Amino acid sequence: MTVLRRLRRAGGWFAATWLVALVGLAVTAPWLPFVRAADEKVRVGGKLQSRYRLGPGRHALFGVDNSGFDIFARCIHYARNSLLVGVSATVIGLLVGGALGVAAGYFRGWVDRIVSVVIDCILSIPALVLAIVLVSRLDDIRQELPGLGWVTRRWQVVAALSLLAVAPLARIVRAQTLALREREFVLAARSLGATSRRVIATEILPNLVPTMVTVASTGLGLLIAAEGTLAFLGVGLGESWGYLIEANRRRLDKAWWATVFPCLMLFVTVMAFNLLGDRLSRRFDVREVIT
Amino acid sequence: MRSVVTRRRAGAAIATVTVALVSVAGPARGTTPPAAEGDPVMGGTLVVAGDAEVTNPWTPKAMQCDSYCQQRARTFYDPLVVIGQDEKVHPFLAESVTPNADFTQWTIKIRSGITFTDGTPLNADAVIRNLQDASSGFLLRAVVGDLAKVPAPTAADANATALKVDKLDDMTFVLYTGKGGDPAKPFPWPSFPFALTSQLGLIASPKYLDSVAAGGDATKPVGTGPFMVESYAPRAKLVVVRNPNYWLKDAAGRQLPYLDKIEFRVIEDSETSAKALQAGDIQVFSTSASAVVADFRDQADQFPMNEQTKYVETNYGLVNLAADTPLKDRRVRCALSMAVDRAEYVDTLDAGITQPANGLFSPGQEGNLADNGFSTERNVDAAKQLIDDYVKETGKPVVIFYGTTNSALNAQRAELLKGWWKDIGVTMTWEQVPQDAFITTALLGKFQILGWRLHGGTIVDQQYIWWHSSASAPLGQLSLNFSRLNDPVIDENLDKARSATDDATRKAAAEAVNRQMAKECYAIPFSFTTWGTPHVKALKGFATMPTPDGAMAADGAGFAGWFWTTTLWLDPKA
Amino acid sequence: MRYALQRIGQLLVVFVVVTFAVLVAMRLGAGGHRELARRMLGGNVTDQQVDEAVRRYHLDSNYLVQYLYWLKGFVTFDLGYSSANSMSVAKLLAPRFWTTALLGIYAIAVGLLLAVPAAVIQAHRRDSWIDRLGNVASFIGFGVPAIVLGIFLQLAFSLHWHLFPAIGDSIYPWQQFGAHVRNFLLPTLTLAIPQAAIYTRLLRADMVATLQRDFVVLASAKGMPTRRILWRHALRNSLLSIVTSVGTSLGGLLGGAVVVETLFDLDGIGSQMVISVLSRDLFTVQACVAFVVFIVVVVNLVVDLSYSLIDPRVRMARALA
Amino acid sequence: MTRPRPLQTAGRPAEGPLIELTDVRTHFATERGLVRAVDGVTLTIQRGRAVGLVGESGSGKTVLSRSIMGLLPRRGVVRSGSIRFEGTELIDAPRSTLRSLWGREMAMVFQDPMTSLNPLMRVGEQIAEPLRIHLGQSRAEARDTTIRLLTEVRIPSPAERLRQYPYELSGGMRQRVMIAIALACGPTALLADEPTTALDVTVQAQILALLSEERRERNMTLVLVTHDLGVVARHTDEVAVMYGGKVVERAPTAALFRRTRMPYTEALMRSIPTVDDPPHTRLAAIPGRPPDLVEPPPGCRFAARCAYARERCHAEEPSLVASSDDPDHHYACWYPVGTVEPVALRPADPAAVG
Repeated sequence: MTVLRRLRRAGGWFAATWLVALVGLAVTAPWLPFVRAADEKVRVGGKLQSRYRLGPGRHALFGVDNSGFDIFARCIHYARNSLLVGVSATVIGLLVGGALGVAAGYFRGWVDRIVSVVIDCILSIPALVLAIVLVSRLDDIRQELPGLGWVTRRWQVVAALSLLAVAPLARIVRAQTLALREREFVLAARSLGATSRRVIATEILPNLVPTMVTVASTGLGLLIAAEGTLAFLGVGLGESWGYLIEANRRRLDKAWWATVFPCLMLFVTVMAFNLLGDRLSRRFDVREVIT
Repeated sequence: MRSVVTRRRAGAAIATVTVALVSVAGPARGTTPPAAEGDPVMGGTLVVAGDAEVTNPWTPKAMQCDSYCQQRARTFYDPLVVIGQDEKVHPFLAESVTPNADFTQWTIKIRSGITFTDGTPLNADAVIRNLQDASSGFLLRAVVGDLAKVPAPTAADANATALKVDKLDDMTFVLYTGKGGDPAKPFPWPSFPFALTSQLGLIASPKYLDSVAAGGDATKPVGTGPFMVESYAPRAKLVVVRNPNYWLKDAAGRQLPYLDKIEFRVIEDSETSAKALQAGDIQVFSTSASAVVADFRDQADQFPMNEQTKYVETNYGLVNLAADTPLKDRRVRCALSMAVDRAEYVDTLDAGITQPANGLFSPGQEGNLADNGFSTERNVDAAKQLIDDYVKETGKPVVIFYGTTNSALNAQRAELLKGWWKDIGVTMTWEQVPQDAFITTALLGKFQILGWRLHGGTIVDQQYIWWHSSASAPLGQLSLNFSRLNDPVIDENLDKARSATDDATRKAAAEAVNRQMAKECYAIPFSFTTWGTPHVKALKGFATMPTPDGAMAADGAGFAGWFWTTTLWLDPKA
Repeated sequence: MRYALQRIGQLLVVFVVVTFAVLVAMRLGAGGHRELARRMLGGNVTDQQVDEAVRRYHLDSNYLVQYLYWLKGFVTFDLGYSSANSMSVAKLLAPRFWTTALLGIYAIAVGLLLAVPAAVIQAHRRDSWIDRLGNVASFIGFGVPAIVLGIFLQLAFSLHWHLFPAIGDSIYPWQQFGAHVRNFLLPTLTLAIPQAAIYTRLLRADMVATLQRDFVVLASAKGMPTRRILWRHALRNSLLSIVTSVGTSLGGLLGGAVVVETLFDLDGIGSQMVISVLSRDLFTVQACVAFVVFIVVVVNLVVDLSYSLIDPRVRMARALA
Repeated sequence: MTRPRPLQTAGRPAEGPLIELTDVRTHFATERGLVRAVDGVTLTIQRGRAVGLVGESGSGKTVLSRSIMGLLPRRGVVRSGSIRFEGTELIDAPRSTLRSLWGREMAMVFQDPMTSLNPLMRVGEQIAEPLRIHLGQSRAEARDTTIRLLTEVRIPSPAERLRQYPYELSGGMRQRVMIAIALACGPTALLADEPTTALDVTVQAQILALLSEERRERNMTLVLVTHDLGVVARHTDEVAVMYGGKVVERAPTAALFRRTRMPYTEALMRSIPTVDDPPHTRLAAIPGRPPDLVEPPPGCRFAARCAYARERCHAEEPSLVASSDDPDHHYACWYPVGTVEPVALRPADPAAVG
């Protein structure tokens, strides 16, 4: 029992450390002396180390790729995209999904019916399929409609992933709100004549926070995995771990490092968010899991 | 012209297609048939892999044909003429292709006694039907643009035209040249037979064409070829079985083909094909993926490899000359070209096995020059100077947009170019464009620079429709002259080459085109490809394809990388 | 019966709303129906073909009419025309259907095969080291992205130990059984492991609860062997959760199929969808998405209706409802 | 009518101790600490007798009955003392020993028939299961036996019931099925843990009558766990009254009712529901709450609620002693009923409230 608890605590610490380190490195990378620029080629003794000539080692921690770029440097720089996209999508998902969920759960009636159908519909499309189609369609629409030049692939990916985050969050929040609105303290507040807005703001929302934070943490891991997968399939960002995997995987037998390290980055980061979510769910005693 | 070096699944090489239709010729491998191979053994099943699949329906008119498609099409279709290993055109299904004295009329006589595998007899009517059909296709129409046309109104199109054809007898007919299709403007076109070595010359059964036109099953093509289609699944598998009544015999009088069955698989990635060959899943494949070719050079004792380095493709940056961008300025174009580090390009992207390109004429091609006035050496200072001049003059920084198809190698190329151009003060942004959109982008001129690939061929006449100003259309309209090249010197020399009756004149004209393109930096050449065809030891009979007149047909004619399968055989002893 | 009809109705609404939304999304922003037709046919087409397509798919009508005709086509397997492959979408997808279907079925089967014994043993020996090991394994299995898992499996089994071909080939069992197994095993594992993790987590939790219920204690008191108690009494009472989880995790499974088919070069609906998305093959994309949604809807319906097969009380309740 | 009775019981003595408990302790490890649910029980149950285990909720009677069966989970449970069944030590006996006894030698009827039957298994199968496994009966034999058993427990049209699921039966029917299951292999001892609590009053009587009848006919030992002294009075030969994990009074039933010694038992008796009470009347008639079993109070565990408690009761714990006038009557009390006058209760003892 205690071994397990200790293990779990260690997992939580590991996750927190990894995430802090990753965010720190990703943000400060341009100023760090030991991290090359993403487009800086590795040269040893003046000789360009292209075509995977350099495995992991002193000159390049994670080895080089076919063009001679430093895999470690790219892993660090590209972490920015993964984190940025994941966090943006999660925040949008929390705001929109939370709003929809609260509205559906609190007001019920036709609002609930519409929101529920929309959620059902979104969830009936496999998340990845939805994201792929969405990103690629946004590509076309952006080109066809004038004035959308500022929209970059990154925002398309964020938009697609946000939608993925909205549906499960809305569902969970709706269920929680439905339960909360029947609880004594909410009934009390309502019977005292508090407005809906006030009840939601003071009674409902604070009680939703633990669930939302927990779900968001695990969800963040899933979204980062989805971001990597999109890049892997060629519909995501070029500057992404998933893209590194796709770009190098055909040479897995000859230059394992170029594929394996980005894989590990993705894997460990996703696991770290999952661990964090697991810790939080135990802490707040939240049972809902996104599947 | 090809857009891609290695294609991923998504990237069936549609871009290839367009272009490749026309390019002709290109006798391949210098390897002479090794006499020591012994007598062919009949029978057996061969499994071949290829990397792209863009071809359905399998009608000569509509096929979108790259190298692998050409190879497969030639298992069930026979061409009218073929290119021999002597780089000359030899009759095949045609018994003869004869010009009149001034090369304005071409008399084609069809070989008798041949039937399609559905029992339809091959005769002049069948061939004319094919040519008429093909010349209404989007691209082949351009190939026969200088053949005379006559009005042939249809219910759908009152202004439709057809080739002007005179049928002399059941087996013979005449075609006429006419500038721009005008019968009143006959002109000498000595190199016309080269056009017939392309897709245009592949002859399908009229019954099959009728069935497809009526909405029937297009996936079961019927021709006179050495094999018959057993089954076809797009992007997966084509299975052909021996045509027991094939009309051609080998030099020793043995019935062709030797193999019982060929399974053509689509493996869109050459690295994967390589593993499949090593694992014994396939017996042969062709690739221009340099890293794979390099790998197989080290495995020659286990997997012999035929290499092709002549008449190969050129990887280059296709430049939009009509759009209102800095690329309109020669200085910018030349600077970009000079900034490319071709040594690093070859080392990195081409695994060190290709040659840096100084222009669009690959080695062996008519017009190729060791020195065309452009140096492949990187010259950052000079390039920077040119850019600085331009910026000073216009007051605007140079920002360009580069497009390429989805593939890892193409993305790498884009990244490398971005770095090199950054060194001379040019900002490049790039995006991967979906394959399908890619070709449309080029046709409509909605691009600045595209990563592109040009199919070789032998004579410059084959590039006429891609470079001549008459093939150019304004931006936003479909133009086979993607770059919207409009240069009097190039036009003049292309015309000269088309009508030249002697090789020397034609060669001089081609070289003039090469020099002019280099001078104006109309394209940004990167490298010439190298093709490899690694195969199992037991597979023999490469480059032994006979033509009826006793010459040897060339592998990879028009498209580097394909090979005749009619004469391949599997040696059970190896 | 009434319940079944009600459920079918609900799912039908979902299917219709989703496919309609997909149709609109696919056809939005083309700027005129002729332009739309041109794009749907893939660029190089004659005006005649454009007219034909406009007529055939009613592209000049509003989206609702277009949708009704599309729906009619979907029911009759007329899914339109694949611009990238120049053939009917139905014909293109038909062989690919089997790859995805087999992968899905294998993944669920293998997932259950892994998960059920694991969960039963874990629940039986709760808090033992084997339970903890199982928990850690399913935690990792649940979180590991399919690309990462697939690559690692490839690295280990194909490249390091040479047990399986690194190249995928969609060979079907009725063609060559051995080759089929060799080609489908790693992709199946890649899909099955996360499924197994999800099933294990849910089933273990349910089993733990079930094992504390009175009737399980009674079965003990009857002197039933542990094996019988676990597999006959407890497992059957925990099956609802696992059947439900098969339904709810199906979306993830199909999403995973997209990755796995791409990663292992298998020709399936998933890999075809990515190809079609990249080549803007609108009809094919639409058909693939509709197909996938259809599968999800149908499977969820089957899951729903199968409750009554497992639990007689549900059957009863529904009979009364 | 032949009874499905295992052969091996033939030739066994009809008299003598069957179950001997010596200082049995069953403690549960919880977050709060060790719960001393059963805390030193010594008791002998004679063959063929009906023994009642009586006490409030939380007195440890259910835990004791499950301890005897060995049905408690292994993890988190601390056991000590000795439980002998026909001379076989059960504490820390391997699972296989217990399993060889379960069903065949000792069987149990649970409190709630609604939850104690497997909801997904037909009734017939649940009864036939032990027959087939323990007695090796064939499918057909087991079916016949099952029908006989159902007839015996007075379930009408048993052949049809076989094919039904538990949810199709009423509570009383289910409890009859439970009894049928327990009786299936003809056990030597039957432990019934509040077998009627969840049932209607009229049904309660029928079930108890059935149990008594079966016991007599089969010469079975019956341990009847209940909080209801009325039940005990009608259906048992002996009674053990439990409080706070201990047996506080033990006597032949008649003796106990004739002369109650333990104030707790007296309090219990006062709370016997009469026919006038609505069903399921709680035994809250005794003021205060049962003691905290994590930190039991020193002295007599009932002292805090006892009307007769004196200083000594709060300091020294009384042990179970035989009554001077009746050696079969044991009680644990410093001041048995009748020896002192009741006093006002002390203000709520913190431990008692805890």
